[in-house]
Amino acid sequence: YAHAARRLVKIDGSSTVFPITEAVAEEFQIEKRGRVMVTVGISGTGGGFKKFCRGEVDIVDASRPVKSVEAALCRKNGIEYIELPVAYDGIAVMVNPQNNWVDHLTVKELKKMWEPAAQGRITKWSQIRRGWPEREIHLFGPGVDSGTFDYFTKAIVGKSGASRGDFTASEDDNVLVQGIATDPDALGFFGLAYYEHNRDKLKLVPIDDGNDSNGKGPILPSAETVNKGTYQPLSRPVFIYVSKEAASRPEVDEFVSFYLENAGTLSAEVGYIPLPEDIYKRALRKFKKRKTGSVFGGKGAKMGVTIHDLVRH
Amino acid sequence: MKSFLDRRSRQRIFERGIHAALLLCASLSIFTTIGIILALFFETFDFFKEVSIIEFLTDTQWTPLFVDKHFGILSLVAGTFIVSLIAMCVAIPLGILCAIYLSEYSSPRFREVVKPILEVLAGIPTVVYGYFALLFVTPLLKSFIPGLSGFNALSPGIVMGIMILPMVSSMSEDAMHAVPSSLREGAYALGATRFQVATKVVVPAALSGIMSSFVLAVSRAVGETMIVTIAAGQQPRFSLNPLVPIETITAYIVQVSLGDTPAGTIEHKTIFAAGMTLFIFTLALNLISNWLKERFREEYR
Amino acid sequence: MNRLAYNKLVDRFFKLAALAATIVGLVFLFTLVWDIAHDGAGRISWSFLTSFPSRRPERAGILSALVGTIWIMGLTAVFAFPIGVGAGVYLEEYTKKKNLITRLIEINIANLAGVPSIIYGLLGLGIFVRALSLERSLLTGALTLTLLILPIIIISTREALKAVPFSIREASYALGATRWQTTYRQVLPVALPGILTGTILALSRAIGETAPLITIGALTYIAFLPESVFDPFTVLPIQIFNWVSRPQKGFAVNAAAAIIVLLVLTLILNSIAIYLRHRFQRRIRW
Amino acid sequence: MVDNDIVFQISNINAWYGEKHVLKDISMRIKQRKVTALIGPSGCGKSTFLRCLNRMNDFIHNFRLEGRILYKAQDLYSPETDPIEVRRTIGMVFQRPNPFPKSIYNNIAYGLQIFGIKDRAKLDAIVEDSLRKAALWDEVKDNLGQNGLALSGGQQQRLCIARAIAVNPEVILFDEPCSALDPVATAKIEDLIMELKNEYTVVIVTHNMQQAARVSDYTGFFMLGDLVEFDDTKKIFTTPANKLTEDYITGRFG
Amino acid sequence: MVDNDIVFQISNINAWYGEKHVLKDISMRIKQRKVTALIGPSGCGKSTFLRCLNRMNDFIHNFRLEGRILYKAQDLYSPETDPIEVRRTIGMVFQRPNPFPKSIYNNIAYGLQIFGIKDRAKLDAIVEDSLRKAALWDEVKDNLGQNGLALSGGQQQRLCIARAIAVNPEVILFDEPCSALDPVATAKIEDLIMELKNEYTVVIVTHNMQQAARVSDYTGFFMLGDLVEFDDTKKIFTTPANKLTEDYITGRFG
Ligand SMILES: Nc1ncnc2c1ncn2[C@@H]1O[C@H](COP(=O)(O)OP(=O)(O)OP(=O)(O)O)[C@@H](O)[C@H]1O
Ligand SMILES: Nc1ncnc2c1ncn2[C@@H]1O[C@H](COP(=O)(O)OP(=O)(O)OP(=O)(O)O)[C@@H](O)[C@H]1O
Ligand SMILES: [Mg+2]
Ligand SMILES: [Mg+2]
Repeated sequence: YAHAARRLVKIDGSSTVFPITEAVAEEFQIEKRGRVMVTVGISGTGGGFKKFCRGEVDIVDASRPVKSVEAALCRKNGIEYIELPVAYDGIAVMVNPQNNWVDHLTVKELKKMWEPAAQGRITKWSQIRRGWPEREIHLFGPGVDSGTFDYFTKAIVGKSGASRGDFTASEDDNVLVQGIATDPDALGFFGLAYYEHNRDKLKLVPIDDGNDSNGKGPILPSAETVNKGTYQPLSRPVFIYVSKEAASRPEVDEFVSFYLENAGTLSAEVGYIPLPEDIYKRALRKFKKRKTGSVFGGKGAKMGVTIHDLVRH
Repeated sequence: MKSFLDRRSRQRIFERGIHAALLLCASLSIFTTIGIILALFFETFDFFKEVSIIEFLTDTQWTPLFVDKHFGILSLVAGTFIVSLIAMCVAIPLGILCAIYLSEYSSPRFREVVKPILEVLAGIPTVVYGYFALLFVTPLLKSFIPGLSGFNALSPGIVMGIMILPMVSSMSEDAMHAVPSSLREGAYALGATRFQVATKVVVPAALSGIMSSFVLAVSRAVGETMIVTIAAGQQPRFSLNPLVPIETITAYIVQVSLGDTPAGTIEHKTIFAAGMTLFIFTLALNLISNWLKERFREEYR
Repeated sequence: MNRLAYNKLVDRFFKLAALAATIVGLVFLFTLVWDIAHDGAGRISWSFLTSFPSRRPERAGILSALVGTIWIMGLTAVFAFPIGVGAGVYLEEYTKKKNLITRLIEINIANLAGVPSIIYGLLGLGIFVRALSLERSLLTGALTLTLLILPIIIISTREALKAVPFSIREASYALGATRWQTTYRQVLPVALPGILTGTILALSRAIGETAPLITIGALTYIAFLPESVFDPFTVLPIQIFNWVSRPQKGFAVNAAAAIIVLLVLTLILNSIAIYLRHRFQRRIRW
Repeated sequence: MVDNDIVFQISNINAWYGEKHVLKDISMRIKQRKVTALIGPSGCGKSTFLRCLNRMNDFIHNFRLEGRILYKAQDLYSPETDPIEVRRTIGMVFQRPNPFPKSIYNNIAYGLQIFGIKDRAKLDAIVEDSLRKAALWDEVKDNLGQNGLALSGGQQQRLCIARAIAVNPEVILFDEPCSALDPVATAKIEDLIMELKNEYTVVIVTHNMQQAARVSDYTGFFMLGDLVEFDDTKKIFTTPANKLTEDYITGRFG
Repeated sequence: MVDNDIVFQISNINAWYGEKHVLKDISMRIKQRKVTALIGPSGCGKSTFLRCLNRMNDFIHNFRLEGRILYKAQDLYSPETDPIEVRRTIGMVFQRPNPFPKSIYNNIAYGLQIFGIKDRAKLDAIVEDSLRKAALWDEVKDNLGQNGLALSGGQQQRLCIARAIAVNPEVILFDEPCSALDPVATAKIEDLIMELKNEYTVVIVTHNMQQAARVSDYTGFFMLGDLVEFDDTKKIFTTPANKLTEDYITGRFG
């Protein structure tokens, strides 16, 4: 290729992970003083893996673990990958600030309003919990093709993609913020970072998963509750997948090491929840050993995988 | 005595070369079409191995990304239809009026200034229109249409109509401008008002150009992506109610293009089937318009 | 009321309606521009134009997107102009006799002009990115946009050529000129302003296109400048799209500022077109 | 002092296109039920003058007129005067035949329809009558649905005359009506003009002097925006008072 | 059997536009260094015939020709004949003056440049010479850089003649060269044509019979695609052999 002379690290994938990778890339290029260039694309986790498994990019940003079709494609093309967690993404459930009846929600209640059977039947707040007003409920969620949606349905309803269809979906979370901020009957969910920057327009809802072993009662998402594992089940790790072959190039190796060394501070800066410090260290070791494969066995979003499982090697 | 025998063989070869090069340029358009069909065909073909074409064309739900999958393109078609319809309801009357004003009423100075300003409307990135629809027009509409959802077909439809207005007005104005002034004079000399000249003489004579502008505008509306992606919500719905969220074919393609769906799965192939539908849609539109144009022209030579 | 007064009333009313329609368009434009300028004008500065994107809104700039846009426009113009003009010339000057092939090409071009831009994105992805493995380079982007605007250029070239009186061609042929000499030396120079106007308007449409570039996958963080046509790129609409979907408010302001820059670019292109059209209309007095 | 025979009383008019002074202080009286011809070299302002008479110049944005034109004691350019009404009363036929791209029938019916006449029988009657007066009826009566543009040039011009007659004007202005026609067609139009003067006042611009000599009662000779001479046609063509007129006329025939 | 005086030997040509038969079995001989005029009512095929003589009809896609036209013993329509060369040798001047939208100088130099003449001095000489022959030099010599379209109609037409002369043709075809001009300009062009015959063979189409009578040596009268009569101009205008010719000519003057 014509740009072989320029040392280039190519990354593509999820828009959720994009801000973290972008921050890392920015700092990395400053440190390298322009000797290495990094490109970060957004074509979704699925699109990212598609390119990754064709060998078109070195690293893929993934808001969910690799799926079996993708794993198969990679195998077919002889691409081996190293799975590295980089941060937590808390999923926040939000209502309009004028909403004065919702103090918290249980996972059961969330399921009641989101499951496929709710479509066309659960249309009023009063159907969720007795005593809530007789008003229509308007639901907002991320695009049904997003990792956030995938994870939410799996965590709440039990099966990824299992959801009612009559809610307002958008790829663009700012659009959702706008929707919820202007509609007193709205309820929606999306990445915590969007709440952080729109605190005045939104009201955050604490979630009770009904399991007292990881924190009693309703829990608000925060760095602490997510990291301690008490904000359950709506927090999920996000990943990068590095091609083993690309990792042999010094610039990729350096970049990934830099990533894992700085992901803690940078992910917090852009509104995500950093992993515990030792996890990053172990991830780095895993990378240095070039341990390939996925601990999820190609099943996609999976509950109950502890953070320590992720970096086993 | 001069001879006409061929003394220019070098020039001849040059001429042939030019001819071939030009032919190549022209036939590139054919290759483009073939390319489009090929780019869409294989995955569409795979798609229809798994989903029956009957379901595709008759089911009224479109939920390929949910657990309970339905592949009824009609919901997306309905969304595309309603938004385009609203856009055309805005763009055609306004565009024609605007064109008539510029071509028949206004001073040349006014036209020279206003026409290009309107054309700038067409050059604004559609992303900008999308946010304008969402953040400005929808709240505005909400204040007098209480039942309006935050995302709906109406607001992006209107904004899209405004966006394609210059296309209609500019091309129609060009067509009207090209109508020989002798025709206008003929009518004025009979005591016709400008209105009568415009509607009974100029518009009919320019009809074929005006129709072309409509067709291009409709195609643009049908194919417009970012405005609807941002402001129409993403709820495929088999309904022609403009007040509720809908999804168009294009918005769906962007959604999956940017989404998490793995390539090679049936969910991913839907975008090619949807793209093919869109392509056939616009093709049909153009063929119909071609036919209309042949039929309704008042040729003035 | 007599008929004459009635006619005049209708005329007056219609004039008002038509003027109102024109004004609606203008008001809308001004609202939009005012809205954006209100948000973004304060952000525009030299450093905004000369900085790379950043996670910190106040530090971020549009350098790579601006340069990318200029590259893409330049390349697209370089590809689309000769091909478009060539095709237009072929159809208008070389095929007076309509045969099946030229009919087919004509219908096909009219049709392509109406094909949604996102379909071109899928085409570019299939052909340039995959089949020709040009990756997500400037070349891919420019070629995709070239295919997108070719029909517009061809159509406006043909219109411009049609407007050249046949008598000019006759005069040239009668002197013993060949077809190409006639076309190149007499017809094209006269039609050139019209052709350029069409090309520029097509380019100013391409400049705002987002969907096809998203589809070919150009949505990218890039903090360096391309050095060759094989380098990756980003463009303003994509940078704008990226920024508006970020949570921080600062990015919304950045987006507005970037929109202003994009509008200025469009405006410059349009002004050139207007200038050309103006000169063109003034000069022709056959 | 109003002479009943005088249709147009033109007093000291000056006209400009932008900065260009194209009619210079022209005064003239045009008589009722006569044919008045205007001759002169190309660009001398004949058409401009003619178009002043029915306010067709209103549509040229940089056109400016000074002076007064009375039509039967009514000031054509006073603010109370309705230009639509003026153009209806004073019809016009142009240099190149300009039928609408409609059927022959609709070409003629158009002028009536815009004034609200919808009664089919009435329309039919007027269409036939106008076509007869324009000496076209026999040639087209079986083909009234045919497109006006499908006629030959001479037929088109007669169609345009029929169209002008149909709205029942009082004056008909002709701006070089034959210059796009062949001699046979020209002869027919000339015959027609000579017949029209029984009912209408006719003003005709031509640069064919023979034509002026053949059809008109009065002739005006324009040159460079000046009305050089205006008099009986016979006098102009036999004993012109002005040297310029004589030169022009003899130059043509010599 | 080849007469050295004969430039065109036209034998039994028939021509069609699509299905329309517009030239019917026409034979004619055109003499060198003479002016041959073609007259006839509009649409009779004069222009079509003229354009057959230098293959300008090649550009009309539904045009078809049968029969033979020899130019100095060489078949104009044989496959070996190069139409470009034909049109260079047989120049043409059209009804409406059609100068290129370029300077006067370039209007004339164009025909030379396309044949590779680049030498500035040579170009200058030919430009001046052609303009002189076209009687335009004195009027434009100080303004050769001016746009050709800025000239008056008559000047434009002389420019077109100069342009045709510049490439040194043997024949010049005129298709109603004066019909868009005023009498003064017409007279100039007519003078010019009469001078040109000293060096060139001239064929002129006109529907102005006076013009034919004034300028030509031979006249052909066309009607509905037939060549009704072809003879000495004097004879045609005094004692036409054919009744049709007589009617046409007298009808015009009567
Ligand atoms: N719309 C216009 N704008 C500017 N100048 C004009 C316009 N129309 C005519 N002129 C100029 O005004 C002068 C008079 O024009 P007019 O058409 O009245 O002449 P004419 O006598 O009718 O000539 P012709 O016999 O060629 O028709 C000419 O010099 C002409 O160039
Ligand atoms: N391109 C064409 N296609 C079809 N028919 C044509 C074409 N050109 C001319 N004709 C027809 O051929 C016939 C002869 O036309 P031509 O132009 O030779 O006549 P003309 O004698 O030159 O007439 P005029 O005096 O009006 O110029 C006419 O009936 C005309 O309508
Ligand atoms: Mg005139
Ligand atoms: Mg002719």
